[in-house]
Amino acid sequence: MYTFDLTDEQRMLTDMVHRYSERTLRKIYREAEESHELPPEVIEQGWELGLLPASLPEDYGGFGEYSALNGALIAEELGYGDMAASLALLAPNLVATPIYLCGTEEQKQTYLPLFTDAEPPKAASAFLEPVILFDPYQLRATARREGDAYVLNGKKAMVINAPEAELFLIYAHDEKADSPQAFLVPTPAEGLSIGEREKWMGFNALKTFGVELKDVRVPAVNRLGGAAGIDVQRILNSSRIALSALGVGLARAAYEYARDYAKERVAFGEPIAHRQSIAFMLAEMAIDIDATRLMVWEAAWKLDKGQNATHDAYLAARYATHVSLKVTDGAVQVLGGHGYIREHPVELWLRNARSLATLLGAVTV
Amino acid sequence: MYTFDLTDEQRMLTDMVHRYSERTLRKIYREAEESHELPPEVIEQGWELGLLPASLPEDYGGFGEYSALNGALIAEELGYGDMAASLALLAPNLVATPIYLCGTEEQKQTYLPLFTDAEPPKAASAFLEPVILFDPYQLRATARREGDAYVLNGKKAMVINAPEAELFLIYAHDEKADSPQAFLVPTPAEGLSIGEREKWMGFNALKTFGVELKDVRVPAVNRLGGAAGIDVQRILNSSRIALSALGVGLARAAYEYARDYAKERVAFGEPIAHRQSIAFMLAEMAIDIDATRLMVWEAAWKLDKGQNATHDAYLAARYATHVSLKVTDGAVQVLGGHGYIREHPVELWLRNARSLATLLGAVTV
Amino acid sequence: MPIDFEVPEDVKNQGNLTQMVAEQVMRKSSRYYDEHEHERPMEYINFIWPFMKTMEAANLKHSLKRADKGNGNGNGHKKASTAQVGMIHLIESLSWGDAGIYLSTPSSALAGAAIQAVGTPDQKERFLDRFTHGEPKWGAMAMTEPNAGSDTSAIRTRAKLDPETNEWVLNGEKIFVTNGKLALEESDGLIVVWATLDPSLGRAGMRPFVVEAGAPGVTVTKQEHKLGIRASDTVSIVFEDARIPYDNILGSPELKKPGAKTEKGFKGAMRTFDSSRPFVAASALGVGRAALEFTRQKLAEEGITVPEAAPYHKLSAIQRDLIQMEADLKAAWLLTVRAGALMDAGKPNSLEASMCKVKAGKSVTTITQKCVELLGPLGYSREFLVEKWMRDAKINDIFEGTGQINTLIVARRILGYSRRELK
Amino acid sequence: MPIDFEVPEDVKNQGNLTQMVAEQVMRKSSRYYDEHEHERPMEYINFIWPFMKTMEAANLKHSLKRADKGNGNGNGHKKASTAQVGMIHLIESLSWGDAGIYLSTPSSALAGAAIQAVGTPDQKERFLDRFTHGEPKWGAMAMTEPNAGSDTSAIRTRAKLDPETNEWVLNGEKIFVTNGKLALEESDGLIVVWATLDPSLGRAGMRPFVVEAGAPGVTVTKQEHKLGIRASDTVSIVFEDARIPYDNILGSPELKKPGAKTEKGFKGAMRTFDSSRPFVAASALGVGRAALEFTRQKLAEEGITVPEAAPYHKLSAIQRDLIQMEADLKAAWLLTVRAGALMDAGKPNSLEASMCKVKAGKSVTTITQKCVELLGPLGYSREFLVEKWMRDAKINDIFEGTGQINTLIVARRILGYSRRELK
Repeated sequence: MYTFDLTDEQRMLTDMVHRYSERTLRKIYREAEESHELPPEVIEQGWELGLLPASLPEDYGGFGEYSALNGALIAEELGYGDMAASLALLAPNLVATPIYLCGTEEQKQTYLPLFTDAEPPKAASAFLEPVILFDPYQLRATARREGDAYVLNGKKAMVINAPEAELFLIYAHDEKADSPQAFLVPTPAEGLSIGEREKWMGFNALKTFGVELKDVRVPAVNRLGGAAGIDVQRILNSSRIALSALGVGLARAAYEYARDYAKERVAFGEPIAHRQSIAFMLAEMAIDIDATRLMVWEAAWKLDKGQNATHDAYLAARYATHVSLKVTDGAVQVLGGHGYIREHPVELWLRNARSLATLLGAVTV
Repeated sequence: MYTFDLTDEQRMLTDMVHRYSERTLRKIYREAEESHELPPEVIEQGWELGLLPASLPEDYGGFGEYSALNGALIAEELGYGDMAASLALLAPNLVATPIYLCGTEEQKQTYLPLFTDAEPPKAASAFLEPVILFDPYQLRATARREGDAYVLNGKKAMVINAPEAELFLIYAHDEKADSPQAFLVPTPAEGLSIGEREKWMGFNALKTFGVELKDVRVPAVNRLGGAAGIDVQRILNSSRIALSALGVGLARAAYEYARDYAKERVAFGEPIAHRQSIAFMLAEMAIDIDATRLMVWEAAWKLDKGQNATHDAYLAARYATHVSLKVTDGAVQVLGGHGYIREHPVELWLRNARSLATLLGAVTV
Repeated sequence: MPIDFEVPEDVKNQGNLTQMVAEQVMRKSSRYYDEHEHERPMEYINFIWPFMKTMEAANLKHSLKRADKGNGNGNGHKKASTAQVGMIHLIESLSWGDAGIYLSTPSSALAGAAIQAVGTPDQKERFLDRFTHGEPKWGAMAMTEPNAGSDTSAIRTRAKLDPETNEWVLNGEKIFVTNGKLALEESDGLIVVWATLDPSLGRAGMRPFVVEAGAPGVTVTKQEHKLGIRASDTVSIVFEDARIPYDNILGSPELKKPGAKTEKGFKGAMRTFDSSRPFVAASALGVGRAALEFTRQKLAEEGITVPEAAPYHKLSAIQRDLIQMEADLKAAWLLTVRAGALMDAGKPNSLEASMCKVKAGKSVTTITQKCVELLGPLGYSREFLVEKWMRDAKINDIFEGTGQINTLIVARRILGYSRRELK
Repeated sequence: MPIDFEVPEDVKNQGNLTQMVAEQVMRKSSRYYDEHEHERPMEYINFIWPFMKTMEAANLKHSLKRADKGNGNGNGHKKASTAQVGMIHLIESLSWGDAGIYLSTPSSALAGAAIQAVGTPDQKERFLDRFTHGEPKWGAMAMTEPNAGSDTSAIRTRAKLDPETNEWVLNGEKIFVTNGKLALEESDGLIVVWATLDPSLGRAGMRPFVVEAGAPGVTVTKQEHKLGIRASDTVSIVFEDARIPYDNILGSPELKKPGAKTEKGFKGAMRTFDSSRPFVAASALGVGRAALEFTRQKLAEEGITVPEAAPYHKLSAIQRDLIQMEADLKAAWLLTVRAGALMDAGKPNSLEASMCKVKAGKSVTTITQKCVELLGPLGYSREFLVEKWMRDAKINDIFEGTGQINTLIVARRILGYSRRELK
C-alpha cells in the first residue's frame, strides 16, 4: 500500500550523502567550476562513502544490493551538492551498473570486483555521440562482427575522464543484431583516440572528452551480455532514473537557495518573499519538485519490483528535465542581478540543469 | 515607416462596429445562447452597417474596397461583442470574399452584386469537414470532372444556416488539379442533403449544419476561378486573419471584464486586483492581446500590400488561438465561482475561444 | 514502512465495482443530465445509496466507538488506514464516469465530515443517523456568501441566541451550496452553515451550525446555471430569522479574541476543507483521465499512438502533447495519493493537500482544453463528451479554493508565513 | 498616418553596415571575450567609435538647438522621427552579433540620456562634448546598491553640500554599474550617480549627480564575474567623501515633501529608464534571433525545416517548437517596435515600453534555452555560440527591472493603480 517514507537505512544513507554534499561539495563547487578542476580528495572522500559497493551484492565484492530507488535517493542528495562532482563520482557506476544489469555471469565475476576497491576504478562509459539528433536506440557508432572480434567505428562524446580510463564501456550499433550493444574495451586499444577536453556550458569541473573509434577490434567475448547481448532499455531505465533524481536534487538546491534569499532580501520595506509574484514562483517550484520526485520514485520502485518501468522512467526524465530548468531559471530570477553573477550558485545550477535533456539522451525536450 | 494609428475613416468604422457590439450584441448574447437562437433583427441591424458592401468595389455594387486590415479591425470589434452573432453576420463574407479574391470576372459580376442588397444574401460556405485530423490542403470531399460538370462527394461540417442557403460555396479536393478547389452550388442541388443542426460547446446561438454530398453535379463553369481554379491559400490567409482578429476581440472582451471585476470585487479587505497573482494575470493578458493584435495587423497589412502573408497569417492564427483561450480561461479564474456560472459572460467566452483552432482549420494547437 | 506505490488490496477490489457504475450508470446518462440541468440523476442516486448508507453507518459506528474510548474529537488515527486513498481512488473513478453526477452522491459529505470532526457523540448520533437508512439523503456545507468567497473572515451571516426559546436565529445568504436543495428540500438532509456570532471578531467569531431540512425561515432561492457539472445541484439559500435548536451549534459558543489560539472546534471543522482538497483533486483527475483516454483512443483510430520511449526528434507534435498530458496527469495523481496517504497515516497534510489541488486543477484544465483542440470538430461537438469534460474540469481549479488561493496556502506553508506576512 | 509596418528607409540603409559589423567584427571575437572576461573588445570599440562620436555630436547639436528655441528640457518631439526605431533596429542587429560586446559600445549611453533629459544647456555642453571627439569614452548610470535593487527609494548613497567649497560630497556604494570602469578609469568619461539629499524623503530626496573620471574619492572596487555578457564591464563603485562641483547636480537641489508632485527633473531623468526598456528588449531579440537562426540552420542540415503553413497533425514536435519560437520572437519584436514608434511620435510609451521588455525578456530566455536543448550536445557545447546566447539572453529578463518589476509596472498602468495600491 501507498507509503512515501524512507526506511531507517535509507534515511541514514541519504543523511550521509547529504552531509557530504553540504559540507564538502558545496564548499568547493565554485572554485572547481572556475578552475575547471575537481579537487581529487573530494572525489576520494565521495568514493569512501562506498555508494557503489553498497549497490553490489557480496558475490561480486559488494556489500549490498542493486536498488534503483536507493540509487535515486543517493543521486538526489548528490545533485543537491554539485553536478560536476556528482557525475565524476558516479562515472564508475555508468560502467558497473550496466555490467551488473546486463553482463554475463563471467563478466560480472571478472569486472565487478574492480569497482569495490578502495581506489575508484578508472573506467569510462562512452554512450552519447556528438550529433544534434542523438538517438539512443539507433547509435551512429557501429560494431561489425569479424571472426571472433567486433570492429568498432564512430565518434563518442562526453566521456568522463577518458584519458585515464583503463576500461571503456562503448556503445555502438551492432549491425547484425540491429540494436545498440555495449563492448568492454580495455586500454590501450588500437584505433581508439581521445580528443581534446570538451567544453560545456556547465559542470566545467568535470573532465569529459570526445572519443574516436577507427576499426577498434574487441574480442567477441567482450560484448556485454555475451551472445545474448544487452537490452539497452534496461540500462537507459536505470540511468534515466538516476539522472532524473540528480535533476530533482539540483532543483531542490536552487529552490531552497531562492526561498532563503527571498526571505532575507528586503525591497520596498519588506522581504521580497512577501510579494505574491515571488512567493507563487516558490510555491510552484516546491510543487513541481515534489511531483518530479514522486515520479522518479515510482519508476524506480517499479524497476526494483521487476515491472516494466520504461514509460515511467521516460516520463520522469521528461519532468525532471523540464522542472530542473524551470526551477533553476526561476531561482536566478528571484535573485535578480545577484542571480546573474558568479558569486551565488544559482547561475551555475541553471547552466547545469540545461544539460539534463542532453545527458538523458534526447529523451525529452 | 512604422505607424500603429488608425486613419480617421478606420476609427469611424471601428467606433461604429464597437457601438453595435456593445449596445446590441452584448445585450442579447446570453438569451441567444441559452435559447439557441439569434434574434433576426440583430443580424439585420448588423447587416445595415454595410460592412460587406464597404469591402467591395463599385464595379460589383459595393462602395469601398477589399482590405484585410479593415476586415481585421471590424472582426476584432465584432468579436468583442459576441461570437455567434459575429459568425452569423460574417457568414456571407465567407462566400463573397473568396469570389472576390479568386473568382473569374464573370463570376464576380454575377455573384458579388447579390451581396450588396439590403437583405443579407442566403449564401453558405462549406469548408470544414467532420474529421479529427482536418487538413485544409487535403480535403476529403472530392470533385471529379465528368464532361462539363464536376461531381462532388463527401461530408462538410459547420455550415452556417445551411437549410436557408440559396447558394453554397463548397470546397473539395479536385482530383485532376490535385488541390482544394471551390464550387458555386445553387440550391436545390440533387444529392446535397443537410443534416441535423449541429451541437457545439459554444456559440449555440449560431445555426450550423452538416452537409452531405452524394454525386452532386455542378456545371464546370461554377468552379471558382474557372479554368484556373483557386489558390486556396489566398482564401485561407484572408479567413485566418479575420478569425484571428475575432479571437483578439473575444480576448479583449474577457480581459476587460475580468479587469473591471477584479477592481470591484473585494476580498480580505481590498479589491482582488491589489494582489499580484491577479494583477499579473491581467498584465499578461494585456501584453498577449496587444502582441496578437500587432501580429494580425502585420499579416493583414502584408496581404493588402500584395506581399506573401501566408506564414504571418499562420503565426498570427496560432497566437490568436492560444491567447484567446488563455485569456478567457484566466478571466474565468479571476471571477472564481462567479466565472463558472452562466450569469457572467466569461464562461461562454471560454467556450467560444476554444473553437478558434477548429474554425481556423487545424492551423494550430 | 518503505516507499510503496502499490494500490492497497481493498482499494483494488473496490475498483471493479466502481468502474462498472461509472461505465454502466454514469457515462450513459452523462450527456442527458448535462442537457437537462437541474434534473436529478436518480438511476445513479438509487444505485449508489445502499453502498453509501452502509458506509455512513460504518463511519458513524466507528466514530462513536472511538468517542467511547475517550478520543473525544473523533479525529485521531491510531494506525494506518486506507480510508483516504480509498476515497481518492473511488472519486477518481466515479468522476471518470461523470463529475457532475458524482457530486450528487447522496451522503453526509462535508457536513458529515464537520460533524464527525467536532460534534459531540450526541450530535453525531442525532444528525448522522439519518444517513444510515431510509431514502437517499444529502448533507451540504454552506460557506460562501455573495461578498465572501475565499475570504471566510468576511462572512456576514449572523447567528444570535434567542434566550427566550434557547434557539439560534440565523440571518443571511449563502451561495454556491453544493447539494443544498437536495439536502433541504428534496430529502430529509441537513446543511452545516457557517455564521458569525460577532462580526467584529473576524474568523474568531465564526461557528458552524447544523440546519436540518424543514427548519423555519430557510429558503432555497436560486439554482445556478453553470458552465459544467450541470448534474450537480448548486443553490443559494436565504436565512430569514431561521430558527434552530441551541444544540445545533458545532463546537463551543464561547468566543475568544482574534489572535488568541483558535479553538479546536473551529480548526477541526476548517480541517474538513483540507481533507476535501485531495478529493477535489481526485475528481479533477478522473475527468482528465476520461478526456485523455478518449483522445488517445480516437487518435489511435487515426493511426497516432504514443511510443513507450522515443527521442524527441522522432515525435510528432501530437505525440509530444499526449506525452506531456500523460506526465502532468501522473504528476498530479501522485501528489494526490501522497496527500491521502499522509492523512491515512495520521500525519498532517495541509501543505500536500493544497499542492495536489493546485497541480490537479491546473493540469486537468489544460489537459481537457487540449483534448478538445486535438480532436478538431469532434472535440468541440456536443455529440461527444470531450467538450463536456473540459467544462466539468474547470470547476476543480475554482471550488474548495481557487488555484490562486491554494497556491497562496502552499506559499505560506513553505515560507513559514502568516496570513499577514503573505497576503 | 495609417497602420504601416514598413521599415523606414533610413533605418533600412543603416542595416547593411550594422550587419557587416555584427558579422565581421563582433561574431568573430564573440567566443574570445566570453572566455576572457574583463578584456576589452578593442576592435569593435575602435571600429564603432567614429560612428558613435558623429552620432553624439549630432545629438548634442540638435539638443542645444532645441534648447535655444526655448524647449528647455530637450525632451519634446515636434514631429515624427525614426530615432528610437532606428536605435531598436541597430541594437537588435548588434546584439545579434554579440550582446556583451554591444554593451561595450563607447557612448554617453544612459548617462547621456539623463543629461539630455534634464541638464541645462551649459551642463550638456560641459559633460557631453567629450563624447564627440578624441579617444573612445563611456558614460554610465549608477543606480543599484547592495541593498537597493528595483526599490530605488531604498538608495542610501548620500550627497551633502560642503558650503565651504560649494562641492557635493558623496558617500556610498553602487553595484552593477555597466561600463563603470570604462567610464571612470579607462577613458575620460563620466557616470550619473543617484544619491539622496535626505533619506527621510524617500524618492523625493533623490537626485542624479554627474561624476567625471578622475573625481577624488571614487574607486572602482570590483569587476563582476557573470553568467553571460562577459564582454560587458560590470563594476562596483565606492564613494568615500567623493567631491564633485556644485554644478554637477542634475535638476534642482531643492527638495519637496514625498507625495508632492515630483519635480520635472527627477521624472525626466527617471524617464530615461522607460526609454531604455525597448532597447533592452531589442538587445534580447537580437540574441534570440541569433539563436533561432542558428538552430534552424543546423536542423535544416539534418533535414528539418519549418513549413510555411501546415495543419498541426502534420508537424513534428521540433517543427512545432520552431514555429512557437518564431511566433514568440515576432510578437515581442512587434511590441518593441511599437514602443519605439510611440516615442518617436512624441507619445507616452511607458506602458508599452514595459510590455515589450516583459515579453522580450521572457520569450528570449525561453527561446535560447530551447535552442540549446534542440541541438543536443552541440547546443550545450562551448564550441558553438548557442550556449553563450542562452547565458547572454538571461540578463534581459533581469536588468532595467526584472520581468516581475516590469509586469508590476504594466499591471499598475492597466489598473490605474499607484505603488501603494499595487505593491
